[in-house]
Amino acid sequence: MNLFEFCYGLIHWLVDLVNNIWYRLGDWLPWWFGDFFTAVGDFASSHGHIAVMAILLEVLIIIIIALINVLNFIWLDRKYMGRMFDFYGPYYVGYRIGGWLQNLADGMKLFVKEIITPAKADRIGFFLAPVIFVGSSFLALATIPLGRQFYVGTNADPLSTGVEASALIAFAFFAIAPFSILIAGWSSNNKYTLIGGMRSAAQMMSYEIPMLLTVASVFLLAGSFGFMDIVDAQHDIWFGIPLFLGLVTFIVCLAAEVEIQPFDLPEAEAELVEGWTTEYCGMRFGLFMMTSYLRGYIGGALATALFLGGWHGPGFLPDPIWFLIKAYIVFVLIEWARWSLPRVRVDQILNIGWKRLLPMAILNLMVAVLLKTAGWF
Amino acid sequence: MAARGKGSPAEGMERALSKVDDVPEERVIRALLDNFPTAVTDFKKLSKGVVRARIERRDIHKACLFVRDTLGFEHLSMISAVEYDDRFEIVYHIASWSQRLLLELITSTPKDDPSVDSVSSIWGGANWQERESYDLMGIKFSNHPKLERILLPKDYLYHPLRKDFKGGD
Amino acid sequence: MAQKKKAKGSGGLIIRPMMRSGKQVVSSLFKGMPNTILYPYQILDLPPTYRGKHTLDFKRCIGCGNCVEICPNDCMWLEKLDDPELGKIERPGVDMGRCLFCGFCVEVCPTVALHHTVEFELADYRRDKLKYGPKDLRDDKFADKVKEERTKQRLPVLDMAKCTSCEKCAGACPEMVIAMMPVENVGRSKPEINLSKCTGCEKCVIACPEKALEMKDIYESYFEMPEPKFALKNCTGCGACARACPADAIYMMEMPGTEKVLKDGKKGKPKKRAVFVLEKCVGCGRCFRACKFEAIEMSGVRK
Amino acid sequence: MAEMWINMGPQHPMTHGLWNLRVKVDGETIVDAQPEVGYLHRGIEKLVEGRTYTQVIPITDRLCYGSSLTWSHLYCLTAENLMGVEVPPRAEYIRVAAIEMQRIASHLMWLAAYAADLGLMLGFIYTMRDREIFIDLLQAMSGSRLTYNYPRIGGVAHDVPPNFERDALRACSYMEKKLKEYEDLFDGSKVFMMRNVDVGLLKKEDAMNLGVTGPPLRASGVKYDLRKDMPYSIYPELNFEPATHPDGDCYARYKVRMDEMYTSCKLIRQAVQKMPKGKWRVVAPRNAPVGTGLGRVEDPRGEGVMYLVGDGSDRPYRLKIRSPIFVTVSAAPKMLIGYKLADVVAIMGGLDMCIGETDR
Repeated sequence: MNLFEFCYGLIHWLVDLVNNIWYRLGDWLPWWFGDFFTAVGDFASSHGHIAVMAILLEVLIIIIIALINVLNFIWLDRKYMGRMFDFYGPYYVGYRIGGWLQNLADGMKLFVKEIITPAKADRIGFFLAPVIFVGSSFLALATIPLGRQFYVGTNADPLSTGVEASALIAFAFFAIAPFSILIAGWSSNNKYTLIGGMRSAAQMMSYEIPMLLTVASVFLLAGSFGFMDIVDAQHDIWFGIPLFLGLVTFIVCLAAEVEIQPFDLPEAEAELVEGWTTEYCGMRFGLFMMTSYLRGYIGGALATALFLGGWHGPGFLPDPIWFLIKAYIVFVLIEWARWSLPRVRVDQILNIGWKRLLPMAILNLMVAVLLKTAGWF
Repeated sequence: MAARGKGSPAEGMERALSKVDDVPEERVIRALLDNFPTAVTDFKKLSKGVVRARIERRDIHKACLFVRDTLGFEHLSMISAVEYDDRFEIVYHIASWSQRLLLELITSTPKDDPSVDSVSSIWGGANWQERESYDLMGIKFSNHPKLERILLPKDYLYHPLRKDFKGGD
Repeated sequence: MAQKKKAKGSGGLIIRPMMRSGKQVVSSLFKGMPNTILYPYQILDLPPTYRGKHTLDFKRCIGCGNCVEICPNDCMWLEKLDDPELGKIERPGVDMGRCLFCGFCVEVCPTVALHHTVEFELADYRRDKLKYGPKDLRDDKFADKVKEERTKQRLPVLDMAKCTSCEKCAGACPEMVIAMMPVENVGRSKPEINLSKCTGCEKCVIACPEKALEMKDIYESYFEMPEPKFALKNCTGCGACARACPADAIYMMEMPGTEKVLKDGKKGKPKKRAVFVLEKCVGCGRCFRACKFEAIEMSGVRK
Repeated sequence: MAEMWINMGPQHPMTHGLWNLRVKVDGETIVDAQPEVGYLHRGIEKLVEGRTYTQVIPITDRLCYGSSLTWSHLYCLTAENLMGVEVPPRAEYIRVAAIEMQRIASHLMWLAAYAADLGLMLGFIYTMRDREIFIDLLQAMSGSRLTYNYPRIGGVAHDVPPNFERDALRACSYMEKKLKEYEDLFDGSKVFMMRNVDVGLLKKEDAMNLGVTGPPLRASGVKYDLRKDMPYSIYPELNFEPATHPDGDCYARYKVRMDEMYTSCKLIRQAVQKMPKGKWRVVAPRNAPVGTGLGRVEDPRGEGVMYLVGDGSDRPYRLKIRSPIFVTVSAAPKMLIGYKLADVVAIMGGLDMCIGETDR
């Protein structure tokens, strides 16, 4: 019983419920009106329509789970990583649940703030940047399966693997964001944001290739591009153990991809005021901030799916819970490094990318090739 | 060390030359005296390690160069401009780290033409201090690389530290 | 990148800083409370020397205005009040909006009436609400609770009105500290006590038949206050300075032999002149301002 | 990319105060730099001429609010030099203890701003938390947290609070323990070293010629500390070693300030233990004689000098203030040219800017 089946059944039951009232209404009305009602009823209960609505519901569920996790990430970050700063973290808002409502309060505040576009800003670019940034991040969500039965699937048979090359598509969507940062930086007509945008482009060049090489080594071992097969291949041993070097490189590249502290160049407070988000305010800025944490969640999910054996765990917990626990652990690890390290310079990040991460990624690929030829996987 | 009287300093020095040679302050005074006999008028040893000397306006550049190169005063600490009733006084505090000495070089200029040679070519640190004296007190430092206002807006007309400037209370 | 300078242990890349922050999370989460004081709910404990809102002890204060003089921001002013038990008095008020909280007024007060409390929540919605008049500052019991740093001595103080210059006190003083100084063309002499040498043995107070001498608490002052100098020839005996002096250190004494003969042959009242008891003077400059005939000069006091 | 002028200031997270650094940038590397000051000019030297000698003390507190005690002490030294006032020994010891605490607090505030500039918010929070210890001590002594108004001409305003010695020694040992922890956080982190080593090089000759003084000078290898070379107050009786570092890059400046915090802890211990009993204040004369007074003090940021001219009345005739940062900023282009835009933050942060004293 995978997610699609569940949604299909739900929608089917709902349509039937509505239809029997709908048809009786159709009979009661004059003839030419009644035919219209029956046609609509037949269409609603047709397999195609219910399947489409089921997929929409699936995506909705996945997004809601992601958003709740993002709120949890923000709260976890400010509350317990805040203890690293020796202070309480959010305390008064939502007093009994440890200040969890603080994030909602911040969101509400950003909702009511006015959205201003700078006078000489390039309107289209200024408007499109958040759209691309947020859109591409949410798209990447759809391809990541949270459990054997819990993925965005299109048919009910248990053996289906959802989107075919889901890992490839996920990384493709994941890598669109730096372009939107460039557009945002360029279009807000401000020297600081321009430099912020340029830096994000420069930063992308340095970590994109090592990241994809490590992912390639995982594809090599798993023998397929889909998340399902990768996670199934990790049934007996997680890829993180043989490819430990790959795991480390992947996490470092992830920090660079998601612009977390050591590689926080595009949004460097000290030099560039607020980096590329300087000119955005109101809910646009809220979207940017929320999406940067969402990308942290997606990064954590990718790392668990590729290296930490997805939803494989001792079993007394359902699959998605295991998946989320591992994602949280990866996120906490990145946040821990985030708060205890200063920012790196632009040329240094290029050096790290080319001189440190790339050799490690290639070494990791060789290890993968060795393991593959030795036939262990 | 008894402070020098107002009598002519030249003959006073010859009498007590040998005994006093090791005291660093005296060595500075004697060296200054030898090189600028006419220019150096009133000089005395204020306290341990601080020497005051008055010098003519036109000898300032030569004196500073001499003091920095031969006497080893590496650090120009401060340039201050003081407005008295009949004259402006520009006081250079020059320090020597190696000999632990501070030389207070004072030049005075007539009230109507407060201009002195700039020493920013000798010490780089003097550049901004001279601009500040020009800005606040109106002392013109000739052949200064960029003599313009530093603290006040560029188009400000007055020199606020002058006594006749009654801006605030 | 020339990383030649390998500081001790920076080779561990990012291990040591993360260990440090990790230890902090553990200690703040499980062991001790985190470092923050939840301000509105937990009270900050401030040391007694904290310079917060002022308080004024109406009984000690003599309304001399020294604090108004020394305030760098001119935020104090003297207000005339009508107090039930103290009668017509002048007491200072403070404009907290301009106040610098520098503490000079507390240090210069001759009778240690003004103090700083520990209260710092002075915010308000309107600027004139920040002007605290003397009544808002009044707190007569605060001054006794505070351990005053300035040394207090009980010293004899002369009341010229009662003194008949009988010189008994000069004789009774063991340290010969009291000198009888003749007062110009008043024909009498006045005892001047050198307070720095006086040991406060009270022998002169007992010896004085008219109780003109009286023991009072005198606080040591840190500021050298200006001294009034009296020019007799300008003085017209109007008594404005005697009325203005808060420490009543000025007495109007008749000068015998200066009576004018009136038309109907009777003798008019003799002219008066001011006599200064400089031990009581707190250097507030009010006599200098009150005198219209330049009979008193004080250096450095604004007219 | 074509060269373009970037205004890093006057309101900029890096500047810690109101000054403007115009930087000509070619891509990310800096080609030319032009610091502009004067945004916070309050005309203190003119203000002083309208007040009595005692009323000037709170103004000199507001010169450099980061280390206000050293400035009001410098003013009191200059006034005592002019008036020839003899300060009782207990007051001298209290002053030195207070100055060294102020030095540690000022260096900690510098470290906080420096760490926050480089992106390490953790450093900001730890240093500010440890600075509270010394701010509480100074608050117990003087009565306020930032502008203390504690020194007077002829001594100090109040005596030290009861069991001050115990608190001071406890604070020093706590500080030394914390300084070891900072070594993990800063020296131990490779990223911090990458941002600091070989950045903003200032050679020894340039530093001496351009009038740079204090930690940036000692970081370039010049062994010159005013407390040791031209000692004032009771520094001859305390033994300590000025901290120097051979090469003049940002790491050297950081290292010099950290070592100075160790020496300050040592100095506080000696001063507090050797503090004699007795008077802590002398009545200061109201009028100053005609003449000039000079005071030189080792401020946490450099060498502070004051030149006071008295004209016999009770108000100063002229007070000239030499601010160390005013001269060090003029040497900033020498350190900036050739480095990246992100280094401006590290280099300018290393100079511990305090705009209050620069603009007077």
